[in-house]
Amino acid sequence: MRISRHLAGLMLGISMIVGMPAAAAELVINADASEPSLRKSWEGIVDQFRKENPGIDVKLNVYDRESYKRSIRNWLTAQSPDVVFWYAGTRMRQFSKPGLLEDVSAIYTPQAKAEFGPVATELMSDQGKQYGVPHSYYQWGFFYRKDLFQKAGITEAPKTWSDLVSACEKLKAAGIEPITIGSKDLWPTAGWFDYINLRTNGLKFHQELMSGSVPYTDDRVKAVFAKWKELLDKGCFMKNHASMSWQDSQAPLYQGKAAMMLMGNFITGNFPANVADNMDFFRFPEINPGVGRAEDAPMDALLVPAKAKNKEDAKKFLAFVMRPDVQTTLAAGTRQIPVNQKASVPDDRFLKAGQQLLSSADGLAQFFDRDTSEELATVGMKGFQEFMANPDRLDRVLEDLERTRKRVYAN
Amino acid sequence: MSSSATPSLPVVTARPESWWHRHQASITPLLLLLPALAAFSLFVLWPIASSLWLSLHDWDGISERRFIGFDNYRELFDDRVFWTSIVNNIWWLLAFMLAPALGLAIALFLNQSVFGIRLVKSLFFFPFVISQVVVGLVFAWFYNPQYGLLNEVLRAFGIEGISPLDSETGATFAVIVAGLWPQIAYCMILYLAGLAAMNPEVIEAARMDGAKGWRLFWHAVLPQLRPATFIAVVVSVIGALRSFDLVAIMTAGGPYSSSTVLAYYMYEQTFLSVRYGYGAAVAAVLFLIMNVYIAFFLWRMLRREQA
Amino acid sequence: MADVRLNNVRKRFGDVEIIKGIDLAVEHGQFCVFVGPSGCGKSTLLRLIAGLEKVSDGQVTIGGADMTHVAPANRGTAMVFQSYALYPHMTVAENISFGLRMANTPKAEVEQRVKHAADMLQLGHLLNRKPSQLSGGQRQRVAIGRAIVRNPQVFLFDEPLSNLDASLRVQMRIEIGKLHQDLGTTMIYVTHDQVEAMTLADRIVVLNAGRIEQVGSPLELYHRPKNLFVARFIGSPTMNTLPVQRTGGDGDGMRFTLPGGAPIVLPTREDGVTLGVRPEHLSLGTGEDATLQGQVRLTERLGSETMLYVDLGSDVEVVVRADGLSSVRAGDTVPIGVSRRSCHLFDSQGAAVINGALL
Amino acid sequence: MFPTPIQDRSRAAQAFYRASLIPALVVWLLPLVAIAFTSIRSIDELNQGRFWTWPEETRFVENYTAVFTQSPMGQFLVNSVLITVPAVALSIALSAMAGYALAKYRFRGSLVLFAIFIAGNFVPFQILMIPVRDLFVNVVPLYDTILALVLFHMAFQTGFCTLFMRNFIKQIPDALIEAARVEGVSELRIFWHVVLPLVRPAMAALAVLVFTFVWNDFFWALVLVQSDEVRPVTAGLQALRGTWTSAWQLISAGAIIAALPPVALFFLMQRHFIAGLTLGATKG
Repeated sequence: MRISRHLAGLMLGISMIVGMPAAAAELVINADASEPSLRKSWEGIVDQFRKENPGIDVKLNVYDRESYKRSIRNWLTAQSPDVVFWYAGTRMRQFSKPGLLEDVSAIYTPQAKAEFGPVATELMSDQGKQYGVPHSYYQWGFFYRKDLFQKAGITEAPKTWSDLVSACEKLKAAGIEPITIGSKDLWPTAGWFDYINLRTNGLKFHQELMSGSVPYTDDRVKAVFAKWKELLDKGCFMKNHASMSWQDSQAPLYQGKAAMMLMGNFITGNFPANVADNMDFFRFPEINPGVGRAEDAPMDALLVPAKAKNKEDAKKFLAFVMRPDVQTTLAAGTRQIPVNQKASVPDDRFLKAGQQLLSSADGLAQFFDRDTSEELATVGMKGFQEFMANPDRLDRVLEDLERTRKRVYAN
Repeated sequence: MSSSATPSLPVVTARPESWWHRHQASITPLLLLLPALAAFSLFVLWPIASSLWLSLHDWDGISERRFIGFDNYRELFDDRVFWTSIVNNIWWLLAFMLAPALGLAIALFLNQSVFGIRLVKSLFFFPFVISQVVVGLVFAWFYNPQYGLLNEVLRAFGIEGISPLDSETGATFAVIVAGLWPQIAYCMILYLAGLAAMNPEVIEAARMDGAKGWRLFWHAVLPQLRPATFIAVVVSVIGALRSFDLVAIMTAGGPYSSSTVLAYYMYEQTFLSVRYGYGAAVAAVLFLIMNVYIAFFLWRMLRREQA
Repeated sequence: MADVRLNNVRKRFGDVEIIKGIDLAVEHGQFCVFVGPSGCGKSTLLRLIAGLEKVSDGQVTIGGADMTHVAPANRGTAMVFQSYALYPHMTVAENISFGLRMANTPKAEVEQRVKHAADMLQLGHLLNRKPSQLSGGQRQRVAIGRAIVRNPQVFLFDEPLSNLDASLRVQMRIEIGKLHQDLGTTMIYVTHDQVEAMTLADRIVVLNAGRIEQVGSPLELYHRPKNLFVARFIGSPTMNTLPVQRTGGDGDGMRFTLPGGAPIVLPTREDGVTLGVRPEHLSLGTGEDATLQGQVRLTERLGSETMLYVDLGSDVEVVVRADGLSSVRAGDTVPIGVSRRSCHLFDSQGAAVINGALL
Repeated sequence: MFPTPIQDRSRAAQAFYRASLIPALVVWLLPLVAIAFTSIRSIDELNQGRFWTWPEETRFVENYTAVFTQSPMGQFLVNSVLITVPAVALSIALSAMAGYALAKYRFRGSLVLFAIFIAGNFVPFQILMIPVRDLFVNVVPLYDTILALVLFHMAFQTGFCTLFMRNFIKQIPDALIEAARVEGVSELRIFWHVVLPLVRPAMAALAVLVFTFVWNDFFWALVLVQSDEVRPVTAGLQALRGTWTSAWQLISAGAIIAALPPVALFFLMQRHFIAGLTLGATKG
């Protein structure tokens, strides 16, 4: 392989000529915000940072979410930028544990900790140290068509599981698909699992399950699927969901063919003008009154790779993003809820509802595919999809999950 | 040839030779091969070896690689999705064997000389030229239960709401059909070339012997098309085993991995489940399967070379 | 002065030995032709001289200099290929001058040499054409022109006429002969056509299975073949060979029995098993030394002569060259006269015992 | 020659044959026809679920301009060109050299080398994915650059191109090369002045063919790059599908735009293209 090494050397030379970022004062930020509105907001934030720090040459690279996920490991182990966008909680700790992240505890002043509150601070912490800054989060819940609910004779948004079931029955009777879902991307199914589990078994059990310390064959897990099956048996979900992406699955909602959808708040940006006024939000109904109310609220964060070249300016940027005024601006642009509690929530009824929902919650989960290992998440979400199509295969699905759990969390 | 006197010109004489002069005939081929070989070694040969080695490891892309011997392969053996991929790859292979047959049928249909036939032929070839991304897009749309043409047509027969990409039994075949479309076009072109290069005397002789229709086709035409058939089968096998684009675009292996193939499953294991070693093991299996065909092709080529 | 000498030259391709130890001297100015059946190694031998193949063993000298390991270009040779080897993308002039241009020869000299060659070969009006616009004969001339411009010490021709039709072949054969006369250069010429060999050569080398069977002038080979192979190879139609049996001594010679039982006395004391006699040396009618009897199976009337295929019985057939107006017809039984002056005798190994007394 | 020329058939058969060509073509290309129609439909028509009828009003200009103004499609196209053209040129250059060496020089291992190129060309390229990506991330830091795709395609296509060039050069008479050798032309000059001019048609055929291979690549575009600034049109289009959820008129127009360059090239260079593709399909 001597030849190939020579060629590699040659190409290294070429690549240097072509030009890789090298200048010391440059701050490279890799972001997973390619949706136009997100991109625009972040570009605005970066511009503002540039103005405040004229000495720093900021470079913002924007990638789409899926390819970003494929690359994050590369960036943490080689070709590291100075700041990466990522997720809070388990997904962050996955990288802080092997020492791939820079400890940024220094920018967590007592004041900052107070502004962010214990929940957010804890999500950014690993063994008492902070490894990043959260910039925003959003709530999950039902987005529904008021007009269709009315048409089906549903006067009030469902508060309990039985309300939901009866709403489903009424909608079906009125010739309306009760719930739309697109499971081609798999993760929309996980929202259902998360919520039924949170409402049935509570946050603590959910976290134990996510961290691999409870077997998936546990009866409490089976109870979740039993609830889920009630809706399936009644035909509450759109058919053909396996061939629809989550984007595709919105269409029936806007066309007036389907009445509701369990989704993150980011969907509100897609509401077409002609139906926006008819859209509304309600939180996932109560199932087991005994358990506290926890919500799925995926939190996005900025981290500094341990191999970053310009950690100084990176931390400066993180501190900048922590500021209430910056988080306010950001939230307005991205239509998300700022994490800094001193920042103001954009004037948007869904976000206001979201903030109210989350601030009064007994706890937050990050979402199935962020709370557990990637491998388990992949197997699990495929399993949920399979279960939705064939509820009778539940045992096999759970066996697969359990086998994976055993391997992943073996050591 | 005039017999004019030869003007005196310097005579070519033996010159002393430099080292380069004496050895250029043996060095030149090496020199010419070097760039291609270097590029090929770096980006093809070494990665194959590296992948095979990686398949004996457990690696998540960040922590240390852990050597685990054949554990990945042992796990594959118990992996339902892996077997689904194998079965689906076999379906792809079998179905793709239709491509040479259908390609030949279309080639025969178009092998006439009427006005504009050249344009028709090249239009028939279109599906092969366009990207699989576009093909996948078009077919995903074709199958769409709400507004796809398939359902428009079926509705005319009173069948409603068929959604092939949703169904664990139908998805693979729906994707295969999309894959066949360009593949048939490819085979068609191969056969059109084969038909054009046919020795007309053999056909004439067969006609003189009274062969007609099927018998003529079977005994005089098909044997002459053997080279085209060989290539058509080889490219179809490769196309079937490499199939990734359409699966990724149309179903992403779903629903619940029922339409996945080895090529896609390795991608999924690597990037979604972040199991590099396991993904490499899936790729290695695909590589081993493909090696059967590569060996067959090489054997045939080299035999021809020796003849 | 450029003579070509081969000392024990061998060539192996893998395990197969194609040239099995050849010693040969081609003197300066000689026109030497290699003939032999296909696969005998004659083209390989030529390519060894040109340097296109490397000898496995032995030595090649040209003009006294050892060329065994010298590159083809530096041996002072020029080669005309069977396929002409013209570059389809170059004009005639470019083809002819290619080698010179690649050697950075001054432009004026290139032009002069091309003009000279073109004049010699009457190609002047074709210089700007591409090979595809030329006839076969013209292409052949261009190929020769390419050799001429290099002013070589030795010309090598590899079956140069085999791609031409019959009448052109005769014409070009004559032109090549004239070229040799004009230039006086050493030429080595490979062919499987014995007419070319006979008409062009000063010396013919008969090759068989990688070995030289015989070297000599055309008439020598014709009249004094050293063995059955050469005897059969040279001459058309081929020499008649008849099995004979020695029956005893007779004065200075030996008595042999011909097919049919007729005796003939040949001037030798040695044994032989095959009698060779060329068709033109057999005559219809009773012979002075012996007479054969046979039935005419087939007549080939060529106008100037008639070939009679005569069955002597017991699976022996001879060809007799008779007069063009001969009245003999198939089915006739005819006597055939044999003169011992024209008889060759070969022993059981095929080596010639006697070669008659014509030359 | 086969089947029986239609001209020898009855008038009715001829008419039927001619008449059947167009419907056959339409059915065969139906998906493409539909996508072309959709690309000029108005969004209203699509919202009414009219996908398969004749478009009522054509929005050709609007839709196609929208593709370029509302998405980085223009950038994707430029990227595709920047990736494809050098990759094609380089792989053809490398393979012409290698093909010549393998076809016209006898040396030990030449057949083995040839076999390696052929085998490499058939390898399921998924097996290369992790190491090649790793190489561009860790060894030669070119991940997410156009150069990474250029280099990889260059190397990978070299396998197929070498197979092709070697077989083509093999058909060139040895005498043409030997004649030059006897005339003292150096080996490299023989390659340049004799061999290259003779293989020009093969290179043209190969260029067109490899152009479509590289242009249409999706897998490596997914694996080796991710920014819009370097993404080729295939991966770009797939990414846009997420953004343009039900804007089928835009997706269709994008698809048409992505398909256009190879289709145009195919039409312009049809003879070469088919010659390249069918190499070996007519003899052997």
